[in-house]
Amino acid sequence: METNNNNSFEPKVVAFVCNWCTYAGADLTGTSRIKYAPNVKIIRFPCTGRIDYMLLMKAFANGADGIIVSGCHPNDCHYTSGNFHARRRWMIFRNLCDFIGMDMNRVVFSWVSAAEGAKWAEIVNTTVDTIRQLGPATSFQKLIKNSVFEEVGNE
Amino acid sequence: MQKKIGYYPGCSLEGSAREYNESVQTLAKAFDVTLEQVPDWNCCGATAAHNLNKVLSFALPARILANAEKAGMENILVPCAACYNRLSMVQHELGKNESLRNEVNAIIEADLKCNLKILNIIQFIQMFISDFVGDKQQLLFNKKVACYYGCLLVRPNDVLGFDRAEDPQMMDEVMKSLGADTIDWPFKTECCGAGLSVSRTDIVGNLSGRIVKEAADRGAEAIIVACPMCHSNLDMRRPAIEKAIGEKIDIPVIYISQAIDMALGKTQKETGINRHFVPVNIELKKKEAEPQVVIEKTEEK
Amino acid sequence: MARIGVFICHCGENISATVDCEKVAKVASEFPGVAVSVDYKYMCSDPGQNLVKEAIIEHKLTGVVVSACSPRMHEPTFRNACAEAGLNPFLCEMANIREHCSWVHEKGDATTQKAIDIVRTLVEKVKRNEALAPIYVPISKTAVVIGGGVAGIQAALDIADAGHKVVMVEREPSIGGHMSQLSETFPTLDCSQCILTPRMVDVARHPNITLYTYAEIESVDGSIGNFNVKIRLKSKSLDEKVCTGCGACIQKCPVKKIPSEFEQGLGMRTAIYVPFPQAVPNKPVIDRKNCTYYIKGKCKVCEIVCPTKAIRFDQEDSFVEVQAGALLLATGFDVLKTSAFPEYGYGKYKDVIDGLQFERLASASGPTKGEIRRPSDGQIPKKIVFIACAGSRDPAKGREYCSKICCMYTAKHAMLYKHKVHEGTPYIFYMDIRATGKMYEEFVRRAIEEDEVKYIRGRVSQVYEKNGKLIVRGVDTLLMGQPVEIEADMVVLATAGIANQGSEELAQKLHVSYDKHKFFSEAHPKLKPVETNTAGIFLAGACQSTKDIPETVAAASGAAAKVVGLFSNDMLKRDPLIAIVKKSPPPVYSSCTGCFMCIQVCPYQAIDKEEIKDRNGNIIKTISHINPGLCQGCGTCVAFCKSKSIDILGYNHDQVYAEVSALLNE
Amino acid sequence: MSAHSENSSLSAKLHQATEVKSAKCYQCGKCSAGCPLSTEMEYPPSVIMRMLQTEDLKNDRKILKSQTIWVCVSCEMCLSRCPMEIDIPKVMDFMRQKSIAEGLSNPKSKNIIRFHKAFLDSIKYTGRLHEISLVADYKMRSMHLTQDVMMVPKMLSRGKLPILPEIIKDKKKVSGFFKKSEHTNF
Ligand SMILES: Cc1cc2nc3c(=O)[nH]c(=O)nc-3n(C[C@H](O)[C@H](O)[C@H](O)COP(=O)(O)OP(=O)(O)OC[C@H]3O[C@@H](n4cnc5c(N)ncnc54)[C@H](O)[C@@H]3O)c2cc1C
Ligand SMILES: Cc1cc2nc3c(=O)[nH]c(=O)nc-3n(C[C@H](O)[C@H](O)[C@H](O)COP(=O)(O)OP(=O)(O)OC[C@H]3O[C@@H](n4cnc5c(N)ncnc54)[C@H](O)[C@@H]3O)c2cc1C
Ligand code: SF4
Ligand code: SF4
Ligand code: SF4
Ligand code: SF4
Ligand code: SF4
Ligand code: SF4
Ligand code: SF4
Ligand code: SF4
Repeated sequence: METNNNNSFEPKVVAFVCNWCTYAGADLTGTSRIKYAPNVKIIRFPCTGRIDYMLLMKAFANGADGIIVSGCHPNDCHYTSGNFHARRRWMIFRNLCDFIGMDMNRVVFSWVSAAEGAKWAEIVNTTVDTIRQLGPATSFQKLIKNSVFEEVGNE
Repeated sequence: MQKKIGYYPGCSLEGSAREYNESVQTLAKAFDVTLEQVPDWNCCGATAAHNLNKVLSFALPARILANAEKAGMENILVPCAACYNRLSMVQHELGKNESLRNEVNAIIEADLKCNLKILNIIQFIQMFISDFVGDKQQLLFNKKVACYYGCLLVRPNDVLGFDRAEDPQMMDEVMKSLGADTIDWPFKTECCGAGLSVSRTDIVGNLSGRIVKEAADRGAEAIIVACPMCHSNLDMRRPAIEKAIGEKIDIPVIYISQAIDMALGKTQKETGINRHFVPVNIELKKKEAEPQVVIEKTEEK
Repeated sequence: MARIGVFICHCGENISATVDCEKVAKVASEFPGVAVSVDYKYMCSDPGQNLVKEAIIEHKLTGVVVSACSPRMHEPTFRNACAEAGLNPFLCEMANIREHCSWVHEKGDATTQKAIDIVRTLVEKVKRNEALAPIYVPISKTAVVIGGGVAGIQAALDIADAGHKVVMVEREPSIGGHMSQLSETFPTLDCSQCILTPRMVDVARHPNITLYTYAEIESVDGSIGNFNVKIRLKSKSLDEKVCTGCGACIQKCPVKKIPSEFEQGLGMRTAIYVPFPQAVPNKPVIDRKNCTYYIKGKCKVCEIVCPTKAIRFDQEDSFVEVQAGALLLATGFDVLKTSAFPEYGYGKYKDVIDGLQFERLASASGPTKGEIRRPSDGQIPKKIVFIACAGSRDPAKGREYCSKICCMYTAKHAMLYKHKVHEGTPYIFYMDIRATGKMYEEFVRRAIEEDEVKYIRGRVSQVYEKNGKLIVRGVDTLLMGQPVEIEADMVVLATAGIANQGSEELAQKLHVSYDKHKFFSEAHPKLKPVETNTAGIFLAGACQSTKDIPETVAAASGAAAKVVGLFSNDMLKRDPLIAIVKKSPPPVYSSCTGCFMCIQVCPYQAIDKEEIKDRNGNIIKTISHINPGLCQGCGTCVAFCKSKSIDILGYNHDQVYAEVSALLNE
Repeated sequence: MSAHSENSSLSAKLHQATEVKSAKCYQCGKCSAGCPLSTEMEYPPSVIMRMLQTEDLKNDRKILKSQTIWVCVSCEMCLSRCPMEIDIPKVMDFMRQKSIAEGLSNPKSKNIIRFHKAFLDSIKYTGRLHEISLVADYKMRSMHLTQDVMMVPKMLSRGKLPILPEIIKDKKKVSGFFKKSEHTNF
């Protein structure tokens, strides 16, 4: 669907969010009728601690241009420390990705609580803008397909 | 055993606190410790540099440390509490702050390692003297004394590492081991007025006055100090003190090193007590076998 | 073969205004595995629900996707509907096309396309859903209450009155805690013992309560519903069943000069003792560290004088084990000792005391029979200086927090002093006055206005002794830092409330978390204030942070209500969305490599080790094992497991990978 | 960096130079209560901290013009007892240097400043302090010609005032520090 023409390029962004804070926050954006770009689609997890970062790779391999990972604020985790572990693992994973030369600006890590409907809209919009500027992640997708992802497979 | 230690006397020990230097030298000699002066040492800058010029307040002490390091010294004895404080603080700050250390190194043209063990007089006594006093002691320091530590020797406590912040005991213990009775008093670490001695003698009179009076009120027969500034404020500034408190108090002020020298039976010339403004009229008893001491005590009653 | 039903809701106009619902339904009908796809105006209405139920039966559906509002809104509704039609409720998912789509985007193709993508994603997910059954855990309806202060007493009585068994474990020889030491209590100034003692007696008498004093928790294992608690009963050196509590032994014991813990060192006790006359149980224990017999092997006076021959010198510690459904922590707090204050004399001045010591001086049953007399010489002090925030709000001393109770008890102390010594002058040095409870501010104002307590805003720098007086050097910060020097007869430090001794070890035994000051942590500061992060373990009172009595009792009743709520079921029903360790047939058994990373990251200590043994009992392999009663389903372990040996029901690998692919493959 | 600090408050400059943050002060007054010199100060240390907190230029000027900063003897009593471990002696050091740099030093404290200057000059020329020249120099600067005169013969007679200064070998180097300090700052 996508073209390489940046003007008509519509980024595809996948959001991995936790059930208790950001999912509920995004619900609030809806109930408050705050508008944002339709490019982002949400996948629900019990907690950011559940998020296996290979999933991010999987998303890129399947054509995502950007990813948002969002959960509860540091001390508000529904499971006390899941988000803390997610964050720590993310740091390590990020360094690894940096090392193999991936552009980590395509991944946005944030905290959105159940009360922050407006913040969710803002994060979506700025992320979509950023990714639009970065352009399609085609080379990125290739890199992943070739290097990291072979053995995990497409189902 | 060959005992040797670096020595930084500092300016006052060459001048107004000459007797402190003499008594430390006497003490070292008595216990076979060689004091080796830091080569070509300069003034540490004291409060003046601290107050007026931050660069100097680091550069002057740093040059002393550099000279000592260059001479291969590991420990240095710094009897003056003010110098001890400046040298310790500068070494501490430079030790933990690399960029500052580089800047200072550039000014003094040296390469500081900041690993000297800087000893104050009490640490020196604990390390080289205390264990050996026993046989050498001839006289019993059978007096009630007030150990006065002042501020520069003990603060900041986390850097200088004194035993107890508000109520240090190290000097008291040395004095007790000589047979003295040390008073428990609250002004051990109050300030005497330090560097304001010349410019605001009035203030020094007030501050030192409180200290001298408190010691006298609690029955001290001498004040024991470890700092030339404390000594000059409490000893030479007696007129200002008397003016401030409105009474005459004649208890002498003795350096801790002099006190040990006295207990060793050294002469006035060796201890330097003849140089004090307030005369040191203290008669010490001969040290005798334990039971006799007990009898003496009962006689006193 | 999957047979999925898709139900697209218009929500009146809420969805259909921006999303072309008919198109979504049509496109969805062509997704592989979709047996039926329809749209309807209001899915959650009765006709809407019937539509779903009928389709399940008619099309023999294996899964349902309701594309409507947020699952946080109607997931239970539709899962129930499915269950009613005979489909396992966990085979129903919701696709959120309202909050996450129609309400946040403009009308247009992109919005409709997004709705289609969302539906596709959930269809792929639901194909991989499994039929699940809720987990049921049986509950032992006994609560162990640890600590017998007012918190423990209140909670124990509440639970016992609700008809459940309670075992109370108190480490001192008597229950009562700090409240039993208090004189009168703010803000009403009623006598502490008078209100507490009857409740202590109730505990001892209650048929549902078993009281173990002089006892401690040895170990705890198991989980919510079924804890196994081992209790150490320290030897009291006497047979409690035989002892009548006559006190003859106490009167005759020759060791009489042991500083009494109850009197905060202001009074003395004997080696065989009860802490205070109203103690419950009112039977003595021998303090072996101080008893001449245990030290020197001679004495036994108590044994000789005991009319019932109750003394047992050779008694040893014993143990009891209790099966408990819930644990309740009520171990209280302590106060910092005056020796922590170098500037106030390192605790060496006898007349510089702490707040609890003042309570004992003011207490009618205390060492001075309620007369305020200073400890050094028994004189009645003419001037007392109270110092608030002593060691609290003092990061330099390691405690930045406000202890919360001392403003109030200091006002109380000054007031009690003034009531007893009319000519005396109380001064209070303070930083701020925190009096936020009901009638608290009024209480403080009364101290200032009616009892003429002199409040001085400033911290005291130094206290020292001179000629039998305590010289207090402070300032008045409301007068530009003007120095204030008071020659006082007595100084009372409102020392910081601190975590009780031993709380850290206890927390570790129970796997509950605690803060850096060693107070136990609540599960959520606002919404779960009496729960810990470990299911089935609750908190009450000052062991969580210093609290006054009203707050302590409120927390205790709250915690008791939680326990009673838990005990109101025979079985504990839990959502089955939890982690499991994948098993495989021998000889592999499981891909788990036994690295036990998962054990370290689980926030609930839900994972332990499981040994796989052959028929002869030899261990073949040690793998991890998840306790379904403890697992809360966060999934952290899943993400951490390198060998992908753990999965989590409802969010398993298959499901989430399928979702990611489906979301992007338009 | 310094450009930005031109307009900022004294408190901000203090924070930048020393990492001491005035906002941390509780205003509990424990420093003033223990300061041996607070009665000699027009603003005791806790009041100085309060004035800094206001970030009001009028108060900033008052601080730099105060006697307080010169009377403080760096005894560190305040720091050792402050519940927030606020390094007031460092604050005072900073203020003194700022006060001189901005030409605001308190007229009543000029003797204290003169004494410090005379002290440093003495080191500048010889590398060590020579007390008799220091006192002489100070007297010339302060015109307190008769004060302490009574002490001199007594000190001389007790050998406490050597007439000739000791001069260190490498005095050039030490006086070089003074030069360098004029255009170095840290
Ligand atoms: C000086 C002072 C005055 C006060 N005045 C008032 C007042 O006037 N009004 C007011 O409302 N509040 C007042 N309070 C507060 C009041 O004391 C507390 O709110 C109350 O005592 C808290 O009760 P608790 O049961 O949580 O803790 P505690 O009273 O501390 O009881 C805890 C119990 O647990 C036991 N325990 C501890 N560890 C263990 C263990 N490991 N195993 C088994 N048992 C254990 C202890 O022995 C103790 O019996 C005052 C506090 C102080 C310090
Ligand atoms: C400005 C402000 C800021 C705050 N910020 C915080 C904060 O940051 N953190 C914090 O912990 N707390 C905060 N609070 C306090 C918090 O709002 C309260 O603690 C909390 O709302 C109390 O809950 P409640 O249920 O007791 O009372 P309420 O929230 O008042 O609820 C009472 C309910 O009862 C209903 N009701 C009243 N009368 C009747 C009747 N006769 N019949 C039927 N229904 C009736 C009312 O309509 C209402 O729904 C804040 C309060 C204020 C005013
Ligand atoms: S199911 Fe949800 S979206 Fe549909 S009508 Fe009901 S509330 Fe609206
Ligand atoms: S004398 Fe015997 S019966 Fe009486 S209290 Fe003592 S142990 Fe119990
Ligand atoms: S045996 Fe111990 S407890 Fe009994 S009377 Fe003697 S000292 Fe007291
Ligand atoms: S309750 Fe009052 S006295 Fe206690 S710490 Fe808090 S402010 Fe200070
Ligand atoms: S992390 Fe995985 S492999 Fe390691 S012990 Fe846990 S389940 Fe087994
Ligand atoms: S899902 Fe969470 S709670 Fe359950 S075992 Fe794994 S880490 Fe522990
Ligand atoms: S003691 Fe510290 S916190 Fe208190 S007023 Fe002084 S500087 Fe501020
Ligand atoms: S350092 Fe200065 S401000 Fe602090 S107590 Fe000493 S004289 Fe006072």
